[in-house]
Amino acid sequence: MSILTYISGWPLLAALLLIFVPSNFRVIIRLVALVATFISMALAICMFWHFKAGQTGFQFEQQIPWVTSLGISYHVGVDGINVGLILMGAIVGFAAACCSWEIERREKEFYILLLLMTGGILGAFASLDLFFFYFLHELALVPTFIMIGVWGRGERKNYATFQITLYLSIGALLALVGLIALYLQCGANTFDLPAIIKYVHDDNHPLAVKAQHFIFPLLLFGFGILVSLWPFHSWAPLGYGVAPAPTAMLHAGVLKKFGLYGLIRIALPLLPEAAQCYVQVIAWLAIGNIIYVGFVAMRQRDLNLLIGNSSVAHMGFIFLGIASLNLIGITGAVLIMVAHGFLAALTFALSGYIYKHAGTLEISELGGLCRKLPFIGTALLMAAMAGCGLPGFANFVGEATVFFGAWSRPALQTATVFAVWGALVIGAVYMTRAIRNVLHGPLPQKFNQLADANNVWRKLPYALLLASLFLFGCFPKLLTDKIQPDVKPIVSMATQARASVMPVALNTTSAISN
Amino acid sequence: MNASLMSLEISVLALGMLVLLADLIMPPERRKFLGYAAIAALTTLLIASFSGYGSCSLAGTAFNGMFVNDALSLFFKRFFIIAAILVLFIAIEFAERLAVGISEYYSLVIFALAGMLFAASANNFAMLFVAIELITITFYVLVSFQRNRLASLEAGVKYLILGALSSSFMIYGIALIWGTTGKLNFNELAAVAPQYTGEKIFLLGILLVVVGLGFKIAAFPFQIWAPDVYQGAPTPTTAFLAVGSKAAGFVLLLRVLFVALPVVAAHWVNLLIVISAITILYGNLCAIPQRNIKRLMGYSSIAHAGYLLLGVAAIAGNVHDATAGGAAILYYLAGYLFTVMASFTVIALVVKTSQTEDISVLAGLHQRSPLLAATLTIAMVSLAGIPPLAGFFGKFLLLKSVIALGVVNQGYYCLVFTALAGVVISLYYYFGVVRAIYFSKDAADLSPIAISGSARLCIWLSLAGIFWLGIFPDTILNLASEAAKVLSS
Amino acid sequence: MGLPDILFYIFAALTLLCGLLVVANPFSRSPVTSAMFLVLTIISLAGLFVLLNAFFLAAVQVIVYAGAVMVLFVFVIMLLDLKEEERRHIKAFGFVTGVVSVGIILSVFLKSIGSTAKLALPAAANASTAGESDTHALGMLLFTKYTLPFEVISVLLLVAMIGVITLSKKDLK
Amino acid sequence: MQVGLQHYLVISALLFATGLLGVIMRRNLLVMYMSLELMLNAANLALVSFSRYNNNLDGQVLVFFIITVAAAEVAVGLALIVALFRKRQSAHVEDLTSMKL
Amino acid sequence: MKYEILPWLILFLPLFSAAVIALFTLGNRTVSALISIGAIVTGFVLTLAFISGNGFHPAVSETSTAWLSIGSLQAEFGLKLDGLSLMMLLIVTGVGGAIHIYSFGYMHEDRSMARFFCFLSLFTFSMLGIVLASNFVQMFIFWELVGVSSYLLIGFWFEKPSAGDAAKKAFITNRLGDFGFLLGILMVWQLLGSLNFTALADNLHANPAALQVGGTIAGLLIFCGAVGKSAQFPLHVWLADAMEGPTPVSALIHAATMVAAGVYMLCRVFFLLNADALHVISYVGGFTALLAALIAVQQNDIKRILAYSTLSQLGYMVMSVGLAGQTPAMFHLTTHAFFKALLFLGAGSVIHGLHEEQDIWKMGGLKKHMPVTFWTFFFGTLALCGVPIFAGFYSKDAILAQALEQHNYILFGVAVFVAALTTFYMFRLFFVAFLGEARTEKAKHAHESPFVMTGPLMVLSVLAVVGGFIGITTVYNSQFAPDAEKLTVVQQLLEPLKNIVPMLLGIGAVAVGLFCAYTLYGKAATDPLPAKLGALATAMKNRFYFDEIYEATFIRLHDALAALADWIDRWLVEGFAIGFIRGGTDLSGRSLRLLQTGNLQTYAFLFTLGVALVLYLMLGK
Repeated sequence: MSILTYISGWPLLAALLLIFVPSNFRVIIRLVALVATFISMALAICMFWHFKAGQTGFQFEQQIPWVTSLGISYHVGVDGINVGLILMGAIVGFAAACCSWEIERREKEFYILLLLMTGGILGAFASLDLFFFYFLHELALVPTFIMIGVWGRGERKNYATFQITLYLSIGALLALVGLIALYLQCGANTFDLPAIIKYVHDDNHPLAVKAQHFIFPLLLFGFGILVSLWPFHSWAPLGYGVAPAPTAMLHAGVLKKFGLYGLIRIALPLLPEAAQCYVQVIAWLAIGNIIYVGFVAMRQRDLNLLIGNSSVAHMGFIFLGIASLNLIGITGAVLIMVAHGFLAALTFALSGYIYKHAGTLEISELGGLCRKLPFIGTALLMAAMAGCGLPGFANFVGEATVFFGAWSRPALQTATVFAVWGALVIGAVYMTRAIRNVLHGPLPQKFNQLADANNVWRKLPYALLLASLFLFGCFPKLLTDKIQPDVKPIVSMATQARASVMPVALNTTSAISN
Repeated sequence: MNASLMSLEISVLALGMLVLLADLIMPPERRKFLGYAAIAALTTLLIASFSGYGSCSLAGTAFNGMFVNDALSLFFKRFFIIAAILVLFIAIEFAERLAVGISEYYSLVIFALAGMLFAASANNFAMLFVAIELITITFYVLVSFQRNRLASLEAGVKYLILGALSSSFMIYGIALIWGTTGKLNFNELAAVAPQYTGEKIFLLGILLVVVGLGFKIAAFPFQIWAPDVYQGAPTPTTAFLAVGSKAAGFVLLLRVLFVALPVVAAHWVNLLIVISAITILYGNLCAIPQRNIKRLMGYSSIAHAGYLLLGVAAIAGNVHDATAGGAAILYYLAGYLFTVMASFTVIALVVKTSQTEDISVLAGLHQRSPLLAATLTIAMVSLAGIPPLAGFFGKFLLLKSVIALGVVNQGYYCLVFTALAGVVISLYYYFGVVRAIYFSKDAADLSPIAISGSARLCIWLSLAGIFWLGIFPDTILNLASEAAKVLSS
Repeated sequence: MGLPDILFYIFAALTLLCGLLVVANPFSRSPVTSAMFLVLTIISLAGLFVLLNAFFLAAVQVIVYAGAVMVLFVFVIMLLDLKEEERRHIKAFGFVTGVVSVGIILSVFLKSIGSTAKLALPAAANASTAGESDTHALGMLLFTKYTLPFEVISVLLLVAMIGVITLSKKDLK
Repeated sequence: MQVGLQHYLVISALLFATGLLGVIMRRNLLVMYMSLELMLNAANLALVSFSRYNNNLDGQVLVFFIITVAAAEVAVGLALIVALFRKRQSAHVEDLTSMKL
Repeated sequence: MKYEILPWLILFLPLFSAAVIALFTLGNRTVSALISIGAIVTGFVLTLAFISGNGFHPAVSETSTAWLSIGSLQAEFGLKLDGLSLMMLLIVTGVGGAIHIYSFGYMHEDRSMARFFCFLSLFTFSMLGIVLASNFVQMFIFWELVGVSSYLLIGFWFEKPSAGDAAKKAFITNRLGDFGFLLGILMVWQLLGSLNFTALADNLHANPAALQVGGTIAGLLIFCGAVGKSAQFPLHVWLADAMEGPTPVSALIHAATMVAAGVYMLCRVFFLLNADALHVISYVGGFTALLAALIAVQQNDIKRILAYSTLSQLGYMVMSVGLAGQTPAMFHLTTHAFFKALLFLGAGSVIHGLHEEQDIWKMGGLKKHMPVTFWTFFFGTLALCGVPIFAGFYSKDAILAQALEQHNYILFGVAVFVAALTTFYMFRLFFVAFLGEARTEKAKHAHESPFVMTGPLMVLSVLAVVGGFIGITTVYNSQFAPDAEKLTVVQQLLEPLKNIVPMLLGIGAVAVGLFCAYTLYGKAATDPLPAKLGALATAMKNRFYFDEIYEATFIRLHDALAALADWIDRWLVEGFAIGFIRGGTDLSGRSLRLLQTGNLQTYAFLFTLGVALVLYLMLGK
């Protein structure tokens, strides 16, 4: 058995186990969840440690046939692109389990769903089979809806739940159609991604350009909706605004990266001609995320909505990295995916803490919290700084790399200017405004009794996430050395001209991309 | 002539009569066991159909090609038997609410089952007619079985009149087909059909038969009866109607279109696409504001008929290889069977204690009975098509079969997107049910619900089916693909 | 035009007229009247059957339909003591659309029938001899080729019987 | 004009249409039901005439089945209508709208 | 190279100290302070050791370790060791060390002193990082870190709303500059294919045409970074507000080091700036010098006067860079670090002695209560004004000479005028605050600060006096003009005599300024200038309304865009589009449902209609 199976298997197994634990054994329930996610995290760290950068092919592979007639198999494996994501997912999973102490109603069900979500998403990232990739993502997605619906907060809970459910379902279904169409069009008669790539590239059976132009938008917008690509973003702040902290952590941090991962892993190498055509579209939609959503974030009056919008804005950088279609840009995109995972988890965890203790996230009612909550306040400050791209945190490395990548594609330079503006100025404006109004300024009387995170267990999740941000921010080589070798083939597949195979196709695409 | 091929049908008929006879000698308080006995007998038959003993699983034809045994019929026969078993479980639970004899109810279920079994094997329009009439007339009675409830009678009358109307269309269609070609046997018809494709009267005949079958599966524009009848009928009947009757309609539709008349079906791709799309939208849209849970299931069943028609449209697009589309339909039906049975079991139990069937009765269900709440949730989630449950893989297969043809005919892409829209809309009301279970604040009644053994068994079986199909689809998929090969011409 | 043809027109006219009177009797809305005209329709149909050499079916038609089924109808009408259906204000829209849709169906029927000229007469030339003693042949068919549907029909009758009994049993336990 | 298959079919179609009209126009359940019988009879007529002109008796067998099924249907249907009447004291369709929307 | 490890140690000691304080000793004020002071003082000592071992130009001028390498994006973590950086190292650790020690006294009453020293150490680390950076990415990283440390320190008293606002403003304004800086880095990277300063210079040398297209824009974009950090016009608005931070912070960051980073950076990448870019730079600098000096004339807050003075001096330096005078610029930067830190610390001592009083019109007669502060402040003032033999005299003179040498008479005139203004506002401050009679009770009861505060004052005042001729120019010349002859102390002392015109004009300006200041403020109880200058004085007092203009344009624009985006999001996307789809779906569901009337007849009719429809569509034609 591959270590990957254990990484995603433990939480799922624990979820199954919890079904049989009576709901009043609260300590045991928590313990099971914590232990399972901890093991998963430990294994993920171990996996990351043993991962050998630059090896061709996948590591820790495992393949079990599932539906032979359709060519579906359980196939897991990691390369540089998902190794960081799995590590990030496992760490965030553990942190989310730690933060779940804020849940006080129906804990058992909550923990079951949380574990399901963790296991599902880790499995989806490890999965190399298109079907399982999608299947496990959905498995993780559904608990999100339920968690938001049941344990959500605020008056707009129901509206938010339905909006997020419908939006994400539309996205997932579009992507599903795209994946099925891909499977059917490529003709390899298997859902196994390495096999498909081998069939398409090594055996030289590229997809017809017409088919690519049908499939790529499906994947782009399907996955795009899942990642809150502008203008399909409005579910995200709303959903995160009402979601319980652990759910928001896992979804915004980990699950959301699924769509981006899918674009990089599937759409770019298999649909190169279409991808090249859509470069400009993606870039400008990304600017929509960065600038437009950044502006929206400036206007938010609720801390969670602000964080939610900021998290949407960050997705823009990743899209820009993808649009740059070169080694630097895509490596940067993967870097941000990992970094933003930690960051989003951290911010939502902190806002969850504040909500729990202050009872509100209305920015106008908060203020001066740094005085009563030195630890949480400092962490929030750091998170905000990481959010506006401060060096030292992993986000900076990713964003800077993306800028370098995008800049080196001349067609994207204008977009890059906007992106830099969004990163350096707009981000700074709303983040510092939030800090000013939440942490700085005088402390309202009613918050005199606030309690800071005062023991190791309470501090652990935040410290863990911060440490991860610092680690990859200060030593980006830990990730980039792993990511790079495996981005290279993707980039070459995505950009190679295939004049010999399809002269007509080449002409049309080059005409459009010029 | 090989009558032994019909051993399954004969046994079922015998069982039906035995139940009737046993009723005469059975003291009223022990009639419950009659249900269990019938279940046991049907289970034996089911096992027999798998074991390979007996001739029911042999391929072949009997009665001058009137009756055919092949992978397709076998698949559906097993399907129908499982459905009947689960319906009987619900019926045992439901017994006290049936005004008149429960034994008659059991026997009618078994006779309806016999009709379905015949339908699965029908290879001739005469056979098709009598099988469908056997099913329909049985259902008239089953629907109106709760004589003390006006709704039940009303539903019966509606089903009666509209059913008879559709039968009239269908029989007229059969008359025209036969009158034009002189053939009633499907295979013979397939041989001569190509020379009649230009004959309007022949096409009219086929259309009228399709109308009749469309009524059975509740496809647009013949869906109008479904909500009322689903709502009014006793719950076990509704379950059987949703699964058995619909599946019987589908097996006959598949045989008529693709065994008897593939030449014609290939020309009707666009009709099938449009019907499928509108059916999906109609069912899903109407369900949105629906508050009565059984009526909701009625609308939902219309929508599912629409999804299933995706597969039909897919086969019509490529009549030479029905494997993908056919397997998808069969797989989807299998998943639908367990899901619907699970939900109706829960509905039967919940509605029993309350006067209303409004969704609000589900409020607080998770406190009254976590098992029921979880079951209904899982069923709804599966109906909505979310992994890892049966509904997901079924929809996956259906979509796949349709997308494959999009290159040939852009209409299929439109159909796919309509189906997606339908799925998304359906999430709205399926999750509405889930929300009613878990999120409602004002639960009027929080007394625990007692679950009888039969219902419990039915629930666990259905759940097992839902998960099994979702997580280990290989076995059923292979069976379904095997069965679907019959449809390729 | 020979006698059969004249008879055809008479019976056909009678069938249609009575059929129409079942549905839309301008003088009476009573179900009894409808039932009576239905009997007449069936009998005229039996006449057409005779013209088509289907003697056995003509007999069955009269005996089963006019004799049994219609008696059942009348019996029920009497049992229920149904009043005359009140004349309702026919909503113009409903009426028109109803008639139009039936008209469309009818026109499609007629058009299809009209387009089948080649099916019609060639067989008819030598058809008259075949049907002379068809009762025997019909019986043979029924019990050889069509045994299975026949048997299923018997089950259907059994089901109908059970159904009628359950639906009209006096006590509701 | 020689009376042929088409004539019979036209009569059958007209009869069918008449029946159909009855089903959608009349409000008395029993009369609706009678109209349905008209439609079935139209089908019978078509079958018999086809049988005659195709020189094939299969159609008549079918008619036989139809008559039987119709009888069974009528039996069940009437029983149902009676049961309903007992409950509701009416055989009018307008009174059967306890379930809608 | 000897002591290769030392630069690394110097760089990372403050980070280490910050981390230790943050993680372990936040509860213990004194230990935290000592750790922080220890780190920077050790850094100073190690710097001296390193220089004594290797001189100002070590054999290996660069040591680096891999940090990020993706394809053509190669950013190592490296240290650049040459005259420029080592001299800056000395300034940062030396002046910084003095300020650290001073802070120990100044912040003694503050309950968050541990946090303060943590931030200070963090700042020191960041500043050292800028100084030692060997490539653009690294410089940008520390550039940002400096920005954030400044943010933290300005907002140190975060409970004061004005402090929070000022911190925010400083951060965002800096970010505006960084926006251009980053774009400039991107452009340079694309044009020259590297990020390392040495490699860039080599590449440019090998291919001088590389910067022909886009070179000016790239240069100006990089200059944007300096505009932000060194608070040049038009991004000068943050610096005065930054005085909300504790006074040592103002001394360290907003006078001696951080704001000088822009000038340092321009000197570091001077080879990338072409003539057009330099031209723009020089005028921006000159304009800033003038503008800030004018504003300073009418400020009443002691720290704000110093802040605008800083702005003005930074304008000098930038102007000097723009006039291709790196040595004068760096020279002035160095001397300015000495005397401006001294002035700020002196001001801090005054504020401390007067219990947080900052308005000069509420002081007066401090001479007798605070003698040490008085004398040191006086030396500082003289140095700043450029009175002969004080440090400022030499560096200012060098800049004037440079302007004249470039034949840029406009800027030369501006510089002379600014020199006069400088003397005027500094002596205004000096006369009002230190001489005359005490104007308030607080001023009457002022007390001298403890030795831990006055000690650094004295050290710095010595530097302010002798800084002009102790060989600082020698070091810079060795970097920028290797051919220049090495001068002895005496030669340095007499250096200004070489260019007699600027020297005389400089001295004249000082004299005029002093004269005006004495006439107007020698005995004044209130400010007589507003009456004399009218509207101009009001405009000066209100900083020429830059804040208001920015508020009305730039900020308003952003807010309006934000409001627009929010409106679109709320009403068009969420309200209209989603609402429309939702409502449409719901409505169609509700209306379709109306077909299900429950009436059997309708059903039969609809059924028939359906059949008719299908038949018509399929066979009707």
